[in-house]
Amino acid sequence: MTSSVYQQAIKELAQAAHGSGRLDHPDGAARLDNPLCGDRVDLTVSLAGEVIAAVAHETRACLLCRAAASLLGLTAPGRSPSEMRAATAALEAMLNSAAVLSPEWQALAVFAPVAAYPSRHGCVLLPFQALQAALQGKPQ
Amino acid sequence: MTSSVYQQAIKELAQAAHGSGRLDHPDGAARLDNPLCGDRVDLTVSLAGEVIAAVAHETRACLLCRAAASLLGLTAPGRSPSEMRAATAALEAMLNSAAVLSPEWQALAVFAPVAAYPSRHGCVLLPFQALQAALQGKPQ
Amino acid sequence: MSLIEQLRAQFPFYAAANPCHYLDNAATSQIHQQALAAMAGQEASRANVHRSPYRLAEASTHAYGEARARVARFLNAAANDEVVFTSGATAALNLVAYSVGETLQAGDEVLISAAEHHSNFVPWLRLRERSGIRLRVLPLLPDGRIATASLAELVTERCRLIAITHCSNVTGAVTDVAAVVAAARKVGALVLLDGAQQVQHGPVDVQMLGADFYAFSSHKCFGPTGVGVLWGRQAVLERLPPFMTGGGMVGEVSLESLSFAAPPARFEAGTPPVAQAIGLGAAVDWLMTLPWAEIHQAESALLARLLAGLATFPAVRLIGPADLARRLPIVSFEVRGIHPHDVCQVLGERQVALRGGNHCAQPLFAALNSAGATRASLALYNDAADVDALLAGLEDALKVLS
Amino acid sequence: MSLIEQLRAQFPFYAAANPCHYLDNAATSQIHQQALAAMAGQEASRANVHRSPYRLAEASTHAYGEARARVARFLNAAANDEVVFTSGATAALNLVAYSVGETLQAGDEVLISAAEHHSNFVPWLRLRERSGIRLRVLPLLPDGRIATASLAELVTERCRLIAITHCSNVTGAVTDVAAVVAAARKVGALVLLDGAQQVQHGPVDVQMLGADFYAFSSHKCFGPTGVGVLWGRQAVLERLPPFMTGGGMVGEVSLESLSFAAPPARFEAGTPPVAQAIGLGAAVDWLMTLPWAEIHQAESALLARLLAGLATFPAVRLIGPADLARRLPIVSFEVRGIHPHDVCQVLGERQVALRGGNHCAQPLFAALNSAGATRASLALYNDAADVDALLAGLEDALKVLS
Ligand SMILES: Cc1ncc(COP(=O)(O)O)c(C=O)c1O
Ligand SMILES: Cc1ncc(COP(=O)(O)O)c(C=O)c1O
Repeated sequence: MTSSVYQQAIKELAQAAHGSGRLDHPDGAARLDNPLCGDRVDLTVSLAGEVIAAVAHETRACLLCRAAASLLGLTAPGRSPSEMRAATAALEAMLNSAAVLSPEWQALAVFAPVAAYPSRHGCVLLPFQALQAALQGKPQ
Repeated sequence: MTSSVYQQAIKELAQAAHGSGRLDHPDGAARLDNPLCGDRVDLTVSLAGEVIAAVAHETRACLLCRAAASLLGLTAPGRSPSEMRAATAALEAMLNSAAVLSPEWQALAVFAPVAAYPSRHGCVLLPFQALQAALQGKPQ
Repeated sequence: MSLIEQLRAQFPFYAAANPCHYLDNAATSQIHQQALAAMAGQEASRANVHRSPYRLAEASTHAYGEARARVARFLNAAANDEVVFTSGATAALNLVAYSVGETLQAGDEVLISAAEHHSNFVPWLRLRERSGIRLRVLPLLPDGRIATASLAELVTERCRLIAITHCSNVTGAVTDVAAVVAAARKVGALVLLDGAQQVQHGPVDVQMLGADFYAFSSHKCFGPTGVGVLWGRQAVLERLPPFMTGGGMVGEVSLESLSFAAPPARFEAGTPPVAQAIGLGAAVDWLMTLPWAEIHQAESALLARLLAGLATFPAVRLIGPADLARRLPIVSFEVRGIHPHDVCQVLGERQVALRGGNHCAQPLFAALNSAGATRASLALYNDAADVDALLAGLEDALKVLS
Repeated sequence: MSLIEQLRAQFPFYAAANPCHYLDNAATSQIHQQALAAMAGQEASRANVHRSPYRLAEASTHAYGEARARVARFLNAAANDEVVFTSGATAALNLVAYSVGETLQAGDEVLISAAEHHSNFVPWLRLRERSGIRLRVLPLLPDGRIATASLAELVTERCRLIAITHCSNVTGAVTDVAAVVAAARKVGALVLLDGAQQVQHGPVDVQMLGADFYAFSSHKCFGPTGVGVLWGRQAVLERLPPFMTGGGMVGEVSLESLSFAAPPARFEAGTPPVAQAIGLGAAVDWLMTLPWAEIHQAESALLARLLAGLATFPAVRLIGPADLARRLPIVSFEVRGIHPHDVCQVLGERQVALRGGNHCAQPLFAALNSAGATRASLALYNDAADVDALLAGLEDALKVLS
């Protein structure tokens, strides 16, 4: 009854659904689909000066994607867009080439077991990519 | 310096080019191409009652095709369209399934070695098929 | 040896160390050893097809023609030349959409169903964009079967073609082809059957079916990837323009004049998938030797075992007809509150190979108001242990994921 | 072992009993053992590509992606996603004709040459029928080379695409691509190169060539049949509509809305030729390890031997450039008074594999006022004995056939 991927921390993240919802007056918004699996993230973001003030997402997706969206909802507020770009890159590198995470992004380590399943990489990355899309053209 | 296919009889037939030319007032005519190899037969035929009075062909083709056209030019006059249809069928059967020729059509036996080369069957058959096409719709 | 053991012994997949419980046969089947050997043997010493009088080229041409003859027998085609080799079912369906499409006028109608795979849906959407045809869609019954009762209403005088699946890749429902063909005949419409899912479960008889076109893929019926078939009635093929063009399918070519070879060459531009077609020929040849009554009985028994097992899970909802008649062993289901990919992931970790999502059938899921499903698809080499592993794994998945 | 012996040891063809003198490489090459093994290995235990989280499916998806990366390296593409797998060069060329064709208006111009293979000629004739484009044709010099001097005159402001062969399959002449690309750039036209004959003679560098599209077939560069490649510049691919449609290449699908995935998926509808692409990946991987300078020297020496030998026959007329520069070892010739098929037949009986006819290049033969030719095409595993067998056989043929 164990799974290498669905560890307690991931399940709790998904369940908590940090940041779920929709901002009323966002500075940026994006809808990203994963056409092959039907996952969808609707993301809104607001900025306060140089940093992300708030993130909200409506995620209709698998558990991995929901956990990733929740982690994003937990960690993005207070960070700058470029920090979040770095986080996305770190996540991608960990999945694709088992790169080691910097101490700052240890929270992403819960997704390390997903590296063995390339077909699921997109599930984890989708919310982070949605944030990038929503920030497109915004001050960095 | 031998060839299983190009025996003396075939070369002589091709050289003789029996029936080469074009009839001035044919009862039927057909042009048949073999698009894959560029062989072409232009055939004209005239009838006298129930039998073929004359056949003429312009053949721009390989030696096998020219030999076959020549044999046709030699044998068709005086036969009925249905006899020539039987000859065509006999030729096809000999090539495709090594069927034995009836005594009447022993002349076709010069082409028996071609059976081993399916890619050349069309060369031998083309003049006979051109005759069939030229006779299309004529009294049998 | 039992029948299943005999069958497994013929599949390289089962000779590998630790084969998984392979239940993803609707996506692709495992390859039969004869098909693999025929393909590899052809490739090892080869020449192109089309005429050249040296031994290897004659042998390639002969083997390729023989493959065509075998497929013709498998489908009970009236003539070998009714068999067109394509690169797969999708290419075969696109061939019809482009070629028949070219003969249609704005306002002409094509009828499809809401159960179609994207490969028999999107080409018609695109044709509608190109040519202004009207696209009509047969609706579904609540259990996913195509509502053939609507044929009377939807097949109008303007209907030129009905393009419909022989069997759904999601629900396993087998279409009432006789009803479709009868409706088409009334208005002189052509019928194209998408047989991608059907051929894995035995030879079909296109003449008995009464259709005009039949499309399928080799890799779903134990042959190699890279090849498929469009069967077409000779009289129909003869009056259609080509789709792709190039070497091997022309008559005369110049800037001023262009003519095409007769079918099937007209529809096989360029070097065909020679070795793959020969592999497919070996696969269907083998399929024709099997005791199908016995296999169908075994498949039905397994299907019943799977459906009964799934019925014990209150969280599981079946997508597709529950009765065993007119249905193939393709079983899609939702698990309440759990995403199909998470189900597949947990099962995959337990060596049960399933597939989850919308299975290239978004219109079907929209019609059935479902966001996606997990699918198990059985083939002739599956056994009770495969089904039981799925059921046990599903129990685990519910625990892991809840 | 000599280089040729080392190379031959890697081809199953040369392990067979009595391999012939295989000089029909422009039609299809023999397969490399790695390509055959990679294809067979993939097929033996397989799953479909596209996401499913079980081990076999992950492995298939990975291997298919790796094949794409290998082809990208072979072509020095800027990104793996610039590589689209097709069923062959003909399908790749049709893809461009349909997809780019959809973006053209009546009166737009496409420039081709009189040296094109039917696969890069007929699709443009058909596009002209569909869309009213104007088709312009670069003429040939008497030795069969494309008259690039005419580019200045024929590339007008309305020119949208130049589709031209990288190397002729009849004359062996290599096109002056730099001149073509320069002319295209002046008016903003795209350039499509038909590399079907080129890739057999070593890796190419699409970035250095400066083209926008590059098409080739696996079976002509030591890979399996059933697969080919269209390389396209990413920025160009991204703004093109799809050609074939179906599973695996869509975004949203419904009667009301339709969107497509990004390239390369957009252009790979349906199940791709998975195992064949993996075989091709192995073939090009091997090609990238070879000592090309040495191989080109050997090929040139053999070509010189063949041309010198043919020059001793008064009845023989060469179709194609006589100098060795800018030319690949593909040699077509006429024999006065003797039909090419008769030449090929006699040589075939002597185990020399040639091809005769118009080689799917009717416009070229019309331009050169020839009714057809016999062709010998050399690859890296050919040796002097092959050439000498041809020359001896030709002497026999002249005796037998005169
Ligand atoms: C120059 C050229 N282009 C295109 C093709 C078509 O390749 P395929 O038949 O593999 O599709 C060929 C093959 O003969 C060729 O020589
Ligand atoms: C019903 C149906 N039609 C068509 C296809 C397309 O087949 P292929 O992907 O082999 O072209 C499939 C395959 O998934 C299918 O299930």
